Amino acid sequence: MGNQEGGTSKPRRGGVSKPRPGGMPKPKAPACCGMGPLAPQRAWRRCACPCHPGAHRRVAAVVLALAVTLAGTGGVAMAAGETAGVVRGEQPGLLEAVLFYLVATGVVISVLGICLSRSVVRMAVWLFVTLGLVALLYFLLAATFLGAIQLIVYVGGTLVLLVFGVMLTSRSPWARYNCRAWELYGAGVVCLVLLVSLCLLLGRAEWVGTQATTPGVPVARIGEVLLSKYVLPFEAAGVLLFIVMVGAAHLARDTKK
Amino acid sequence: MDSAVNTIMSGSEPIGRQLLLLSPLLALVATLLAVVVAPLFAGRGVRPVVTVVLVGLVVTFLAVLRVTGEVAHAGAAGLLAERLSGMLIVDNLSLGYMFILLVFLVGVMWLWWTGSAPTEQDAPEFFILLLGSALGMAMMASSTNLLFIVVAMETASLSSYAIVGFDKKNPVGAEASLKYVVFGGISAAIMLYGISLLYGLCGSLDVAVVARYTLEALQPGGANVIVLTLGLLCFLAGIAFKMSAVPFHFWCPDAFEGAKIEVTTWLSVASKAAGLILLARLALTFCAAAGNQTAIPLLLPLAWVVGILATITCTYGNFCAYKQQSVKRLLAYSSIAHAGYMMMAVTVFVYVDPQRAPTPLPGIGALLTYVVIYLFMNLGAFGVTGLVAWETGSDKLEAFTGLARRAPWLAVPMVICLVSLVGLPPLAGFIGKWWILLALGATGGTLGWLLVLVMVLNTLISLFYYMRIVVRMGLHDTEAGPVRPPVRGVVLVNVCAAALIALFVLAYPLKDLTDRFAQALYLPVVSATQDGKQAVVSGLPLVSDGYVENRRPSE
Amino acid sequence: MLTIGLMHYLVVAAVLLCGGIFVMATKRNAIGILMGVELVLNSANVNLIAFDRYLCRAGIDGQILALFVIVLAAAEAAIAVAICVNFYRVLATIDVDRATKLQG
Amino acid sequence: MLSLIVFLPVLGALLCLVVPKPHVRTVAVLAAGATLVVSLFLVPTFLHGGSNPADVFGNGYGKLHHVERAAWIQGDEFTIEYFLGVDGVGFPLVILTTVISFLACLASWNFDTWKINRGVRAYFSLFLLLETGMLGVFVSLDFFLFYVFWEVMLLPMYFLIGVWGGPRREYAAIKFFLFTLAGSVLMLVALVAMYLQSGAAIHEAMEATSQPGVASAYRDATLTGGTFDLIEMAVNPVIQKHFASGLTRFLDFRFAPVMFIFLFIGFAIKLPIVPLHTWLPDAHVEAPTPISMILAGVLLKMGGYGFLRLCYPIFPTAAKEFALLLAVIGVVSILYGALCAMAQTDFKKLVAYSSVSHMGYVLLGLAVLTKSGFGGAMFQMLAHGVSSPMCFFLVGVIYERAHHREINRFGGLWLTMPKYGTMATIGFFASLGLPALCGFIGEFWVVMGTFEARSMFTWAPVAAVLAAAGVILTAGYILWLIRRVYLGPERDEYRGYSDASAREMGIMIPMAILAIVMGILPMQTVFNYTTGTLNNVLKHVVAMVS
Repeated sequence: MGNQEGGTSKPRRGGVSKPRPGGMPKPKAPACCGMGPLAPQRAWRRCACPCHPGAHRRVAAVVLALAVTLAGTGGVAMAAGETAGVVRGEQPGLLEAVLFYLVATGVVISVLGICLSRSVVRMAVWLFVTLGLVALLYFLLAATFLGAIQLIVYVGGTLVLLVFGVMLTSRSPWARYNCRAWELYGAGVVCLVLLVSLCLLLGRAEWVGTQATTPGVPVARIGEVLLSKYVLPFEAAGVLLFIVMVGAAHLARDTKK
Repeated sequence: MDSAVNTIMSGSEPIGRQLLLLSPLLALVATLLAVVVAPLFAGRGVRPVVTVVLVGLVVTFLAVLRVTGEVAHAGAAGLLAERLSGMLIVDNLSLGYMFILLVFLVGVMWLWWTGSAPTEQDAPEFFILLLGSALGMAMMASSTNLLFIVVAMETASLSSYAIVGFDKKNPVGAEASLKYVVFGGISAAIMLYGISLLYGLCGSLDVAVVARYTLEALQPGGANVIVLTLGLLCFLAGIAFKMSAVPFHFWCPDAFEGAKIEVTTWLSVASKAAGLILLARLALTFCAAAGNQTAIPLLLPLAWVVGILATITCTYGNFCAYKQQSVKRLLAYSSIAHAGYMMMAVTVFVYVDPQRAPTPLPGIGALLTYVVIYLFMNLGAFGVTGLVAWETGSDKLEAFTGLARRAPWLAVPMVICLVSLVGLPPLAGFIGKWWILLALGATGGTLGWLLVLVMVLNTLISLFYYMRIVVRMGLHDTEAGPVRPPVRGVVLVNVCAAALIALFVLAYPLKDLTDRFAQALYLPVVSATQDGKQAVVSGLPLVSDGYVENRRPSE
Repeated sequence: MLTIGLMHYLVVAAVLLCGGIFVMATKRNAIGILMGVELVLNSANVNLIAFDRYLCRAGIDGQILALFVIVLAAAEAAIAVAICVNFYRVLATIDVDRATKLQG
Repeated sequence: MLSLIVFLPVLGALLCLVVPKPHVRTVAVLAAGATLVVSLFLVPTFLHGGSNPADVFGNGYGKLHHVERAAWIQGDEFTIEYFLGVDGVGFPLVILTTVISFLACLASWNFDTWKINRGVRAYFSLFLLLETGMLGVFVSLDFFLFYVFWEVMLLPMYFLIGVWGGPRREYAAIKFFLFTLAGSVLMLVALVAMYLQSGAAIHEAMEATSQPGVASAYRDATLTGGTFDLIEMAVNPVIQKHFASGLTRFLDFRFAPVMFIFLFIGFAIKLPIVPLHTWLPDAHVEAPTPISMILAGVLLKMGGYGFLRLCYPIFPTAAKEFALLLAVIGVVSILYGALCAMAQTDFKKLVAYSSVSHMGYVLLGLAVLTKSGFGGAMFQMLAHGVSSPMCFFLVGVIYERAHHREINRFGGLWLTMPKYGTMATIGFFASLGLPALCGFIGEFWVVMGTFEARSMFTWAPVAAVLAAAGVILTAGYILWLIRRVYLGPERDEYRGYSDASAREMGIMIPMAILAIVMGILPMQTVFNYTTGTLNNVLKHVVAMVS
């Protein structure tokens, strides 16, 4: 791991920004994406960070995209006959709706952030936000246990592991890895088309019963099922974790003895 | 608390019997744990670890034998009751795969003992990972639940990722494992999204229910056809990754070239076979779900998907193998091609004859035969490659030049294995292809005959690159001195070559055996219960009469 | 619109899925790609839990599967990070484009 | 008996692997000789027929001798048999194979003096393995077994050419391998399809008659499923009807023509016919002399044997349909082969092309579906099986001395080497088709048979005339060859050459005797054994057609 500060990485397009003390980046312009000295025109093309001062139009575009997406969500939901909730005579949960839209907006923004960040650490931060918001979604879905697990294991464990990975393997955690512009745009177009068609498809499908009938599953029930019906996979997962521990320890251990 | 205990016991089988049925898997896990514990008492040397593993494998073998007897005794009708909490089924197919796995494990250990053991510092870790992937594959072969399939596949995959990069100082191995884990992660994620869609549409993770629902919903004009297809395709992608079928094969040549040769050998047979057995089980489940005649035409598109995948896979593998310079990599591509041939066996279930119920059993019998034969072919070919690589330090084609003179005891088995891989009589490789061809032809459909043609044409294409090695060994010569491989390695590859000849002559006993393992399999029949949920209500075993019926050429 | 239903969650999951695929396609960094994988896994999880909540015939299985997915994702991340670290130690980079010892 | 004949060489091959190197060739020759001796024990069976062949083969097509059958791979309705037997078609070819193999083995005696002389054990083992493959093809009557032996022969031949051949051996070997394998994969498809179709036929008949099986016409058995039995497929009317009228499963072609073409291509590559012959000059030229003898003497006959055993009896209707096509190919092979031979300056290549020309007569004789045509084709196969190994050996003898094969650089060899020259004259005249030598009978009968067929095929006389023209071309190039190589003034560069050694004479004289005896006594040597079976095949074909 001594290589971290040692090697001189090849200068890449956009340059390697200086490692900043303090670890966690603060999303503040203009240093946030290392684009400082660049002209706004070029920064517009290169900087994916919505908080860059040269990227007002970018921010506007993101907001627009979000609005379109949200409208699409609602529209598709309407088109799919998502009126069951109203029909069933309950109070339309206004709070639930507001919360959902807030969280969903957050998810969309943070996913965009992951997609458009170039620094791995920045991606990790956006992923942190995404995973947290997904945990909130679980809460909204009355899956409190899953939400907690998501926060503890995913956000607290897996993500930290990934960040460790970034730290351990990158000469500079701020190193960025570019791909060609056409790849970026091509992938973007493909994914947007995929998104739209997926939404349409899922909207068309006939889901059997779309009412939130169950009042959420108690944790005890999960434990019960886990130790009865799912006892075999539960144990298999235990063995799996054990094997993974051995394998990871072997791979990550220093070879020099 | 009582209810929890009751549900644990709810398999309608006493817990002791469930444990008995699980004993092969438990024995594998116990072996794994013993390998962890053994170094505490006997040090980290190679010898104690190997001893422990061998003892464990023998115990596992005995357990499999015992359970085979048990399953045979219980008969096909008993299989449903023995379904272990809805996750696993211990039937002939999974037991047959276990037998193959154990034999192959011993072969791979033998190879390891020849090549890597003298310099191995981390034998316990190696065997933990090897046994771990074996465990995962064994679980894959018997899962009947999407959740368990995911867990089993991840167990097999994660151990495989680690074991490919096991040799830490080797940069090629490190890179291979990186590519493997990246592609593996992607395919697993895609598969899980597909599973989530299937769960949403079918309301259950039970494969039988999914199959049943799929066949209902795939009726023309159904609203969910596209989403369902999407989910199925994503799910299939995950299995195709394990089989290294072509659009999902990227990892295969790299991982095979980068890994140690024992690991390559292991993955080339065991991991692919596990994927294929899983696919075969899915085909079986779908056929069971289509038990009523109306659903049969709906199976055809599924067969076509697998058939097209198989065609692309074997053709691509054969063409890519041609330009390889590394024999290891060449054999990796050849293993892709063979995965294609074996996938063809899985498409065997839809007949032209409307009188005949769909059954993949002839295909499964042919598949098992092929896997057994393929095991020896690959073990032999990779074994020779490994021995040459260990002695000369290179696995390039040049290292094989003049091998017929330099090491006839390696060259002759290599020729036998390669010719068997081409599929020429009088070697077992031909018998493997023969049963698949016959099963395909017996379906009498356009797909079947197309695949027959694809297979024979691919045999022709494959001749070129296999013969390149033969030409190097036999027809060229070099100044280099003789190669003196260790005796145990020579014994291994010659045993494999002898087995290939023996299995040709003994084609009938082999086929008889594999047919027995392809009979009386678990066939769930699903029907809707009152509260709208679907449940597996009864098992309809395919008895041997049905099998004979279905082997009959159609009109 | 104000009643949050299944479709809303499915759309969010689709966004996660497409974002994950975009990340996998464009990032040139192994850990970056793994982050894309995490996104897709989360998308599957949101789907599963939403189905559990909204579909009458679904039970608790979706949540259990989601639980397992979280565990498996953690295990996969552990192995992947270990492999990356090892790879870095050998080659001092984890740039997938630079991993060119093995060519197609 | 037949098993012994087939597997004696394998035993020899295994022995070759273990005995000390100097004794390997002795063991090999002994093994080949033993096989020859054992195969001669088949002769009495056929001699009993005497002047009346009907006694032996009068019981209809499929009257077999020395039958050995046992189930090999058996399923419920599925039996691949170990089924050996000989009739009038197989028997002469078995004898031919053992004789030529033995002589070729003797021709390998000077292995140590070859340019590439390493791996003596491997050479003789592969040689004997090759003999097993060839014998197996001629005696196996189960299609699966037939296919297996067909392929068994492939790999030894590949190595024999590829390791011990001439400068372009690698190319020639892989070309040979590839062509043959291309043909045999088609045969494999036919194998699967014919088995399944016969099964379908049986089941249809069972359902129609509600009997538990279909009685076999020629053996005491009841069929309940498909069969691989070649005779059964030919004589069982149920299967025959289904073959003739059925459709293929794939794309609904008519079954018989498709299968006929598949099998035809497989065998025609071996025969070889003109568009598919290009492997032959390469393989023959690059192969060492004994292997050329085997190639020309025996391997080419496997193609003709395949026609007589599979194509014609099993798919008679298709044979009638394709008669014109086959005849055209045959005539083209005759003429094209002869013209090519005429253009060659390489001695061995000339002989190789003459083989193409001669085998064209076999195809033509079969195509016209007359008694004389069939008899001539069969005789031509045997005659060529004697004369062409002799020619190749003659080339080999001179090549060993001169180390080149340029026809134009030779001259006056008869004067230098009188014994050799005499043998060469006999050999080449036999190949030419001089009356009283073996080549004449076959070609004459084929031309006769083609004329006879004019009542059935209007084009037959044209084909006959063209085939006769082929005889003239043959005479042209052979006489020209003899003039250039053996006649004329003695050349200085060859003056010191030793005449043929005792070993070489020992190899040539039997072939010369055979060539003469077959030319003078065609009935006693060949026709008495073959006519019955051939006529029955033909009767069967004609009956099915009309």
